[in-house]
Amino acid sequence: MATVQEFSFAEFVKSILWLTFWILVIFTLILLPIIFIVLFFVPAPEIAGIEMNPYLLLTMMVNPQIGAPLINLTLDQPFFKVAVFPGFTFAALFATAIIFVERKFLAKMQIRVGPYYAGREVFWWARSLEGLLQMLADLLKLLGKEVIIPAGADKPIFWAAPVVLVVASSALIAVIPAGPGWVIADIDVGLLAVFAILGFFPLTALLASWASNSKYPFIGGLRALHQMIAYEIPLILSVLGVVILSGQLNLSKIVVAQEPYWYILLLPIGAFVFFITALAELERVPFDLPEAESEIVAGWLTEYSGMSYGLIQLASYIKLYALAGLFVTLFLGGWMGPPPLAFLGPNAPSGVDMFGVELLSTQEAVGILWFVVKTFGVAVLMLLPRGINPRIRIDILLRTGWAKLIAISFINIFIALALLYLGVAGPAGPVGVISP
Amino acid sequence: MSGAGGMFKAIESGTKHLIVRRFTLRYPEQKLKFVGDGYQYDPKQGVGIAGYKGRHILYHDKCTGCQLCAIACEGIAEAIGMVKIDKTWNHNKKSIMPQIDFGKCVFCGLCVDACPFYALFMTDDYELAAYTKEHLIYTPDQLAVKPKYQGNVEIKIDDQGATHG
Amino acid sequence: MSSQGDQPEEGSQAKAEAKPEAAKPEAAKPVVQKPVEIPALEKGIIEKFTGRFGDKIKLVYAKPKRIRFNVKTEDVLDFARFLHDEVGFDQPISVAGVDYPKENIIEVVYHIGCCTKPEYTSSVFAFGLKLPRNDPKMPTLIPVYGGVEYHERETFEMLGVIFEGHPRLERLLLPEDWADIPPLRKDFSIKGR
Amino acid sequence: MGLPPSMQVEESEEGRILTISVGPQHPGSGHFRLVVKVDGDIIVDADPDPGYVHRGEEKMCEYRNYIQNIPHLERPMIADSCGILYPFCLGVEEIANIPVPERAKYIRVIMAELNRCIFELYWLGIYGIFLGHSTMFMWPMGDRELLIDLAEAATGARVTHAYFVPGGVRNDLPENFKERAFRQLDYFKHRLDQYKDIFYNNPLFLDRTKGVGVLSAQDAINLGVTGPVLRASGVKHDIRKIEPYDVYDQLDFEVYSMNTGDSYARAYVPLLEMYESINIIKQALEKMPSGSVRTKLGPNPRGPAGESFKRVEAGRGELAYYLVSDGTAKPYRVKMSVPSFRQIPAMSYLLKGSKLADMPAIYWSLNYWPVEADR
Repeated sequence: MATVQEFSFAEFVKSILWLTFWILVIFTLILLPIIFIVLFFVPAPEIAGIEMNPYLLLTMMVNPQIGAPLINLTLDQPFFKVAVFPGFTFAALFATAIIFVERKFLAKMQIRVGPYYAGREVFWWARSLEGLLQMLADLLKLLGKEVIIPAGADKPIFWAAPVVLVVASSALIAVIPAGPGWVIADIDVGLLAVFAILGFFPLTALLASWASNSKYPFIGGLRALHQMIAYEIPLILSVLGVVILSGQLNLSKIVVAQEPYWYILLLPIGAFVFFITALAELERVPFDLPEAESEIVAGWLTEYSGMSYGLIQLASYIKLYALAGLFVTLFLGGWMGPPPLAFLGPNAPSGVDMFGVELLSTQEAVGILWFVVKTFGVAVLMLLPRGINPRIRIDILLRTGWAKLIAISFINIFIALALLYLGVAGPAGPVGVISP
Repeated sequence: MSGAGGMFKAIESGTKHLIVRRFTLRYPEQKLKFVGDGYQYDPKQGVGIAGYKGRHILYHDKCTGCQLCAIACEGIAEAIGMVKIDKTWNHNKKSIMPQIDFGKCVFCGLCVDACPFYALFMTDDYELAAYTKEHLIYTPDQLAVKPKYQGNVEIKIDDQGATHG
Repeated sequence: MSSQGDQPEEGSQAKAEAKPEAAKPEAAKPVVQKPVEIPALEKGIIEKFTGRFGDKIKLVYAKPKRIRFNVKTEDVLDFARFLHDEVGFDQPISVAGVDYPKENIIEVVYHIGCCTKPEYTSSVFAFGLKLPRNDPKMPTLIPVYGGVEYHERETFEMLGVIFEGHPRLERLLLPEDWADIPPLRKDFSIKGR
Repeated sequence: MGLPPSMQVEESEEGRILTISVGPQHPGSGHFRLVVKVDGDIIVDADPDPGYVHRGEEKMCEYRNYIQNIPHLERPMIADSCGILYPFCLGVEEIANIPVPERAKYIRVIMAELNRCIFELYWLGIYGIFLGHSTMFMWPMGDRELLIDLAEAATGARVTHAYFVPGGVRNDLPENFKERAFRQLDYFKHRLDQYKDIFYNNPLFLDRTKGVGVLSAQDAINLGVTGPVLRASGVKHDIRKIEPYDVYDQLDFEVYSMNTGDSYARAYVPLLEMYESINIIKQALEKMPSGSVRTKLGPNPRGPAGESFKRVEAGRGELAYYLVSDGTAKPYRVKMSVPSFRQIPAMSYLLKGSKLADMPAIYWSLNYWPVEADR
């Protein structure tokens, strides 16, 4: 009979203290000397007229005024935009928030509680926000799980697929402007880039499913392929109306082109088709056939476990954020407030200042706020069908995609063309507004 | 588009339930109230008295060690065994009393039906989790303790929906 | 229940006494009572069968809404066809096998209900076959009642009755590595009892 | 690209057929295996393989006396534990000639109908999640609590009640049961109305179930299916009506049937039956006389040698027990004819030729419970 080793709290604490001790010893005896030797030979960089050195960094912690220009400078760095805002970190945090909201929202709709205990005892002020730390708990759980690779799996592809998915979905964020000037890659073919990147997902899903060397993933992968290809065409066609009206592929300029009227007012059908196809692209209910658990277990995710599964989920939620952001950019006027608020002008709240250094201008701050709020709203709308719809069947899905949605999106294109030729709206702006 | 109406109704129904009160029982903070004081049996009448079928309670001053509960359990769960006890009672010459293994018990209550001396009843206590199997075996002394179970909620129904407590 | 301790011996004795009753004299007993209490509906059904099959079948009992005949193995297909087509009992409910080691027979009892004829829907018609215990063989009734396929497979597995002509007479409920006698026979006993 | 290595081995000669083992470790199967062969998305063959939870209930019955058989006989179907015990008690009463007090008959009907609702809700919840409708999983599971609460108040256990005994029921209903039941059943009826909006009239649900897995009345009878499946095919066959047991003949209720015989009908008939069950429970609570609820018996009831065949209408359909007694205190043979086992032939019959995506919609609409079928 196997004896279970008794858990001793004293041993546990002792091991942690022992570990801390060794880390401190290594840091002071090895790492600190190395840093100082390097600093001795390498001259400190000079940024914004201030010579950078470790002492300055330390004093910054006490007196942030010293570091304010530095922070301002950092905000302009491309690396900050890629890594923090509006890049990966922001997207990941947004995705986490979306997951939490989804769970609570769905629970409310289903007359239950949802995440409840995690975080309830930690923050006494967060009693009403039960389950606040649930996402952290889930992350820790996924990190602690073993990643099982099935025998006979194609290991390189199997490992690479989650990473590729995260990279591809993060790449989507690059072209989406989160505020005036707040875009990682302000390129003139932004919309084309979005569709180029979206083309990665079905291929990656198929590769992941094929590499799993199992039957359910394979069927799921084929379903994902069918579905995403069938829905990519209406997705592109629905956006065509926007391109016709704005005459742009650059997403920032598309936002600017929506100055008086958001395109959802001019092209409601296009917005509808885009919303539906975005749901299908995201494999969300009612289009979650590739993950239909009652037929094919978990579809192409079946063999993934632990953090590789976590990465796929993260990728899918980042993609949700990206597509919601794209919807906002294309149809809801991006960072612009609703038309009435745009006239507030000087009464609008001031920007984000830090000890006299303006980090964000008023326009930027309000733009970012509006973008986040709108994106969040669209994301919640995308979560809503999960509570009220069953899963659709593959043949109905394909028929809807190929026959109905494409036809509707053609109607949308004709509406856009009509608006263009009637002069109601167009690259030159609406009638009566003199274009610069 | 005949489906649009149905879809609209479904969305309406779903959003309507965002304001319906939540039905979940928050278990360790809320506990259900039960009817009566546990399942009991009246051998004279031959019928039971409604109540929750939880852990048993054994009245030492009534148990005669007749083994009827153990025999009743024989074909069901074989959870009841008769063990020696230290004390001697006048009415229990053999000084044996039932010991119940709650790892095996199915809580059917037929042992209560078998007891002709009002000695073995059931109580409201259902929180019997233990770390080892041995802890699930309740000796006659443990069975004699009356559990301190306090249910505090029951289903309430109003216009806002049903809820616990 | 206090006599539970010595139940096994008592039970086996009682079984030994009761066995002959259960199978044969019981069949004779209701015949005596029959003229007294058979309702008209059941009587009509019985007359249909006695008119058609005569002495080949034997009435076991006829309670209200329950009739049972015993049929010989060679007549069973004809009997079932007659029951299905002419009388109208069309819904198979159950196929049960009962083992009588003392008599050296295995009884297979079919219970057939009726869905379509309103006058018979409340009745259940049963017919039994007595098969030799060492070689229990009978023709399958799938051609008549399609629904008995899995019931017969179960009976095959649990009692070892071979249904000739059955398309898939193979393992159904028991584990794939079952290597014992069919478990519902009386000489198979549960471990420890 | 070709198929991954593991799949190439299992390809058949046609080179198109893929064999999928749905179960026993599959979220959409239960303790049960369905060997499905697909050609593309079309199922060409479906072979049900029950037996993963076979525990020999029939053999166990032969070793226990009639009372001791009660707790283990309800284990195969704990979602409907009164329903599966009901015919056993009726059969023992016939064999041992035990009278049942009138009040006990009413209580039995109430509990059987409560259990029918509890079962149908459980089934409906799983049907919802099988079609990917998570709200339809949570709502019935939550509303089931309203009825489990009633059952618990009456019997003292949430699912495995062990409440019916030969000669009546174990104990009388608690004092304020009637008011409580009326209050909760009214709310439950209100909840059932909500299901229609979000699930039964949802166009996506209609797309998935209408015209899927059509079983004609003739096939349904010939395959021997029973219960809601049979009634969905247009055969009004309900044991409560055609062969009333206990006090069903004194209650006024309707038997619902639909003519289409597709998955939608099979899902809709249980909903109508739940409405009818509420009606029956309310009637029975009103009409219930006072008096004793259990005939006092010795510990080992026994009857003369003989046999009985008793059937009731459980949630899944006609549930029958064939009891053979040899005069001792233990049954000589107990044959359970369970509805789930009788639905198996329909399963492969309906799945052949349908789409893989229709598998959950058909499979679960058949009301098949692996544990009950295996016994």
